[in-house]
Amino acid sequence: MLMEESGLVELEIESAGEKVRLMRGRVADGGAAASAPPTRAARREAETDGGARAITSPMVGTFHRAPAPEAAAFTEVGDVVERGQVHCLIEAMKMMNEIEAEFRGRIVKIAVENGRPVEYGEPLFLIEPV
Amino acid sequence: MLMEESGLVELEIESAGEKVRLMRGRVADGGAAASAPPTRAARREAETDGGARAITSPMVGTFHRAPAPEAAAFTEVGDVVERGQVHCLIEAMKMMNEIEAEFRGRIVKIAVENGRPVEYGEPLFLIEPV
Amino acid sequence: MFTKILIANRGEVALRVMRACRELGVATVAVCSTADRDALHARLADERVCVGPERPEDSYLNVPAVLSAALSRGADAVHPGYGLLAENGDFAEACERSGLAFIGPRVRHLRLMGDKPRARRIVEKAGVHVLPGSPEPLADLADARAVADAVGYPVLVKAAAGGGGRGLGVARDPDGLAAAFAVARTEGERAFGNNLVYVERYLERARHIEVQLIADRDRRVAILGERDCSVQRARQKLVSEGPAVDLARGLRTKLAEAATLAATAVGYTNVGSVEFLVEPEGAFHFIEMNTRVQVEHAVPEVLTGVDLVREGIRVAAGEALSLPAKIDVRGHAIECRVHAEPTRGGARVRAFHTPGGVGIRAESALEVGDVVWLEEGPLLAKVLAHAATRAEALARLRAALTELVIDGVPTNLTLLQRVLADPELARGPVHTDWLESHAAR
Amino acid sequence: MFTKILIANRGEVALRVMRACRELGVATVAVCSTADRDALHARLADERVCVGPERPEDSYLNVPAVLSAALSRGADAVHPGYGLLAENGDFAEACERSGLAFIGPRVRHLRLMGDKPRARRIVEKAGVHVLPGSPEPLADLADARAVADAVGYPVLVKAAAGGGGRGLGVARDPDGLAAAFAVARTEGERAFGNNLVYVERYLERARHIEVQLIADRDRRVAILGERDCSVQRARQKLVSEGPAVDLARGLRTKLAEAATLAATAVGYTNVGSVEFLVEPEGAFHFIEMNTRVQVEHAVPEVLTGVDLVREGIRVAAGEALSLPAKIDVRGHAIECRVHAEPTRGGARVRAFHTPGGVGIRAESALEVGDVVWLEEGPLLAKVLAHAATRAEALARLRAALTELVIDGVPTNLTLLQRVLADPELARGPVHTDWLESHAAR
Repeated sequence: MLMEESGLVELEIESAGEKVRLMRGRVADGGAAASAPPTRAARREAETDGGARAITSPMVGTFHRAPAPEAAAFTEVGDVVERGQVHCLIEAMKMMNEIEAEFRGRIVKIAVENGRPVEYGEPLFLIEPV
Repeated sequence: MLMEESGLVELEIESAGEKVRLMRGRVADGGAAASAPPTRAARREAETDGGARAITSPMVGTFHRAPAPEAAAFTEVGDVVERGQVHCLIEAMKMMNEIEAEFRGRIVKIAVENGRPVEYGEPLFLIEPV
Repeated sequence: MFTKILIANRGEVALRVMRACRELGVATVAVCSTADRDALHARLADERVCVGPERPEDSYLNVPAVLSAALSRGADAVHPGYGLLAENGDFAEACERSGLAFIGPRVRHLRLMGDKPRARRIVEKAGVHVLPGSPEPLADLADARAVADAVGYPVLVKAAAGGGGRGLGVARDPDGLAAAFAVARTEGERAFGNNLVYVERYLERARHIEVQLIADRDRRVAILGERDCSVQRARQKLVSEGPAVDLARGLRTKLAEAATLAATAVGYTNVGSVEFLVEPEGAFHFIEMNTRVQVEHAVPEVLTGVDLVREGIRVAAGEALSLPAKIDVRGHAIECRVHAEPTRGGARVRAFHTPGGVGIRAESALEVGDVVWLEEGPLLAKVLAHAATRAEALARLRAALTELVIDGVPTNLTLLQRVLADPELARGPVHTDWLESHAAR
Repeated sequence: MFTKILIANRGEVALRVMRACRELGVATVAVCSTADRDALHARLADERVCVGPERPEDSYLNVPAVLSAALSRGADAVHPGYGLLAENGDFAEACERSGLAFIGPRVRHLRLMGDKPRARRIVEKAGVHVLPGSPEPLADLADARAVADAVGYPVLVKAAAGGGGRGLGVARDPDGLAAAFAVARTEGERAFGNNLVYVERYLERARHIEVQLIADRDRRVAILGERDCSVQRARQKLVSEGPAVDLARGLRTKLAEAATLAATAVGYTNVGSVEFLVEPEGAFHFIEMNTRVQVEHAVPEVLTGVDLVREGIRVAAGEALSLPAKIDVRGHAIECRVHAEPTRGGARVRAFHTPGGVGIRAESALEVGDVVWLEEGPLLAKVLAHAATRAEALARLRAALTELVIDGVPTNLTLLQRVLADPELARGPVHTDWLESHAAR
């Protein structure tokens, strides 16, 4: 991904006419997403399950499966995601936070509907390690 | 005992200047003592214990170890009481209710002080069957 | 004042009496059955006496055991609370004979008002209108039919020793009389050990309004307002509110006067309330007098600021009433009874929370872990809301009920919430048949 | 009026706010930590949002998470309750910037009254007497010493961002100043992230009296009486009562006027209270203003019948206050805080029962099975008694505390009972050092 390669941690884009800042959840310390540290939280929750593991939301916000309203979803059920690959965005206070896969695996289930509010620790995806 | 032999169930006597009615706890049906049937209660409680068994009070009242203030106690620790032998009185509403041993045994402990109020089901004696 | 009071009851009313005793600095003795040794009322009292096995007949209703408990613990008075032995003349008499003050009216008041036909006669003689009905207790159906024909259908057949909505049969026409007669007779026999009945004209669309009073030893009667208890299910009060709204001009005063007449007629003393049926046009009729603190006593208490239980103890101790010079009723209060739904067996309380906050008074003795025996649909909690206006009190009570948590036990909470959210109730007064006819729709 | 309010708090105050919302017909969103998912406030709200892990910094104090919860659930207002984010100007500002109404005063009021030395200056300029002390925040000991010498010992060294009895050091003489300075500085740093302090003359044998007020958007200030909070342990209020008794003639009015001046000086809006120290001879001094609903808000509520939380929400929604034309204070109210005794670790609640009955208001969110973390000595319950007279209220509260059951958790209940039974307290007002000097004897 652009941000991954460029090493950028923040990026402003125009989406649906309204300006939003794009941030990488895992490095967003000091940022708005920082106070509920995504990586630590996400990992901990993920490890609580054997076999197919639940990827839980590291923050409170709105769940987006695609980078923009019209764009295609980052992932679909059946896709294999690589570790570090973005599979959704959580919008918190007008900021889009990229949520990355903690490990390589196949998406078994997408637990939340696009555009729905999610709470901290809420299961988003069920992923089968491969 | 007089009442036992005579088959009397009630007997008025003068004790310490004040008239009291003497009743046999086990047959006092319809009487004041009836509504908390002594025998049934006493037996049930007694059987709840193995080895030395507790004899519990079949009614609410005041515990008397002797037939009258000056008289000698019915029983002492170490005595062997016969089934049906009176080992104490419970005074309830100015009536003296004789409490009889449910089985033959040696008194191991007298759990209540003379003249103290007792509640229903309160352990009075600890008796070792012999 | 007394030095030690035995409270011959359990549950929330036992706690209620205990509070009044504590405020008066009087020691308390609780009675309990073998099943209740660790119940809240037993734990919180200064002394606890187990008076018998689990069956109420063997413990709480076991007169010799209760009296013996009082005597052996050196109590000088007995408070019966409500229910159980509260209106039992024989118990009150036994207390007096044992030298224990019975906290309530005199024995004769209990006997007299407990005999409903007789109470009707006396109150009528005092100049209070009673419903057309049988002047004497009736033993057979033929007599009942004669009276019913005379007063006109529909009629109520009531157990002569009944009260509190028990032992009642309704006959809408002659064909229904036999059934109604049987119901009253058998229920009366079962609940009160008396199979005599009486017949009374049955009023539809009438309101159930009762006047709260307290009289001291000198028979000075103080009126503490009235309450409307028309929201009933199976003749059981579900919701009570005071003051009664939308009364015809002058009717409130007339009811207070009638209640005073009824109490004065028998030289009544201590806490009591007089029940009336009030017709839409304002005509009202004496039904019966409750010779005890009522389940709903909190309504007059919050409206007037008078502690009825404490005053009742004072009166029984021969003290003067400590009432404000002028008793004024402030704001509006609505109370509801949260009951277990009557069904077989028992249920364990898994979670419990009573609402608090502005104008809320919740009373209960329930605890997590308690096993509730459901058969009789026992009272679990009372929740009352007091506010400046009726609308505010309703909103407040609705909010409070959403906060009441009783997990594990089937309750009437949903019904109460539906009733309190009903626009008809919000609009104004309803009649005693409202809830059931309403639910029927 | 708002359509949905997010309650950024937990425990009994979250329930308190929820009740007001329900009465107003406003939907509620509760926030909770991963440890509180099943807490009463989370279960009772219309919606629940887990905002982070157990540590408050990660959840309840996690501003972005709380705001994001409000926004993603479509709330249009946030109520902070008391404590946590209630007096946090940055949070209030973030709410406004996110288009959420902050239910409380304006951001500038929080900032201004949160800066204690600045508040002192403004209130003094408004004509209210403040204690002699440092006009500016102090950064080093030398400055503090200079001020202390000027105002004279004993002195209080206070954290400039402090309040609520936290960040305080007492110096009885110059030798004690360094220690007191260190205490205020470190506590201020730890609790409020600000190590500036200020020095104030320390008054012994003075009473802590605070005036309750509420002001609408048009800055109309309504006074709802005052309360005496002099019974303190480690500067924490333990018992609060209203009205304050034995005030010099005209003093009650003077205090109300001074509070109005302080509020008006900053154009204050919404609920707040102004704290004063009152000397035996009647001289009084402004200490600080609490820019939120207080823990003790129930005292003015039962005395005046005004629902402060509901009115605060109304004001924030731009509505007019619905206060009675004339606010009169009825009877006497005494409230005590039941805390867990501060110690290591946690304790599980084994049994829990809150008292009820006439004139009693108990508030708690505790449940059987809850694990209470004891370190901070958290508030477990508030119990208030309201009666016609102070003596009655005291007796009532004493009785109520004997009925409060909190098994399994070490509490200050015994201390409270001893305090409320103390003849000195019964005789009349005490001063802020009373409890500790008394206990010392």
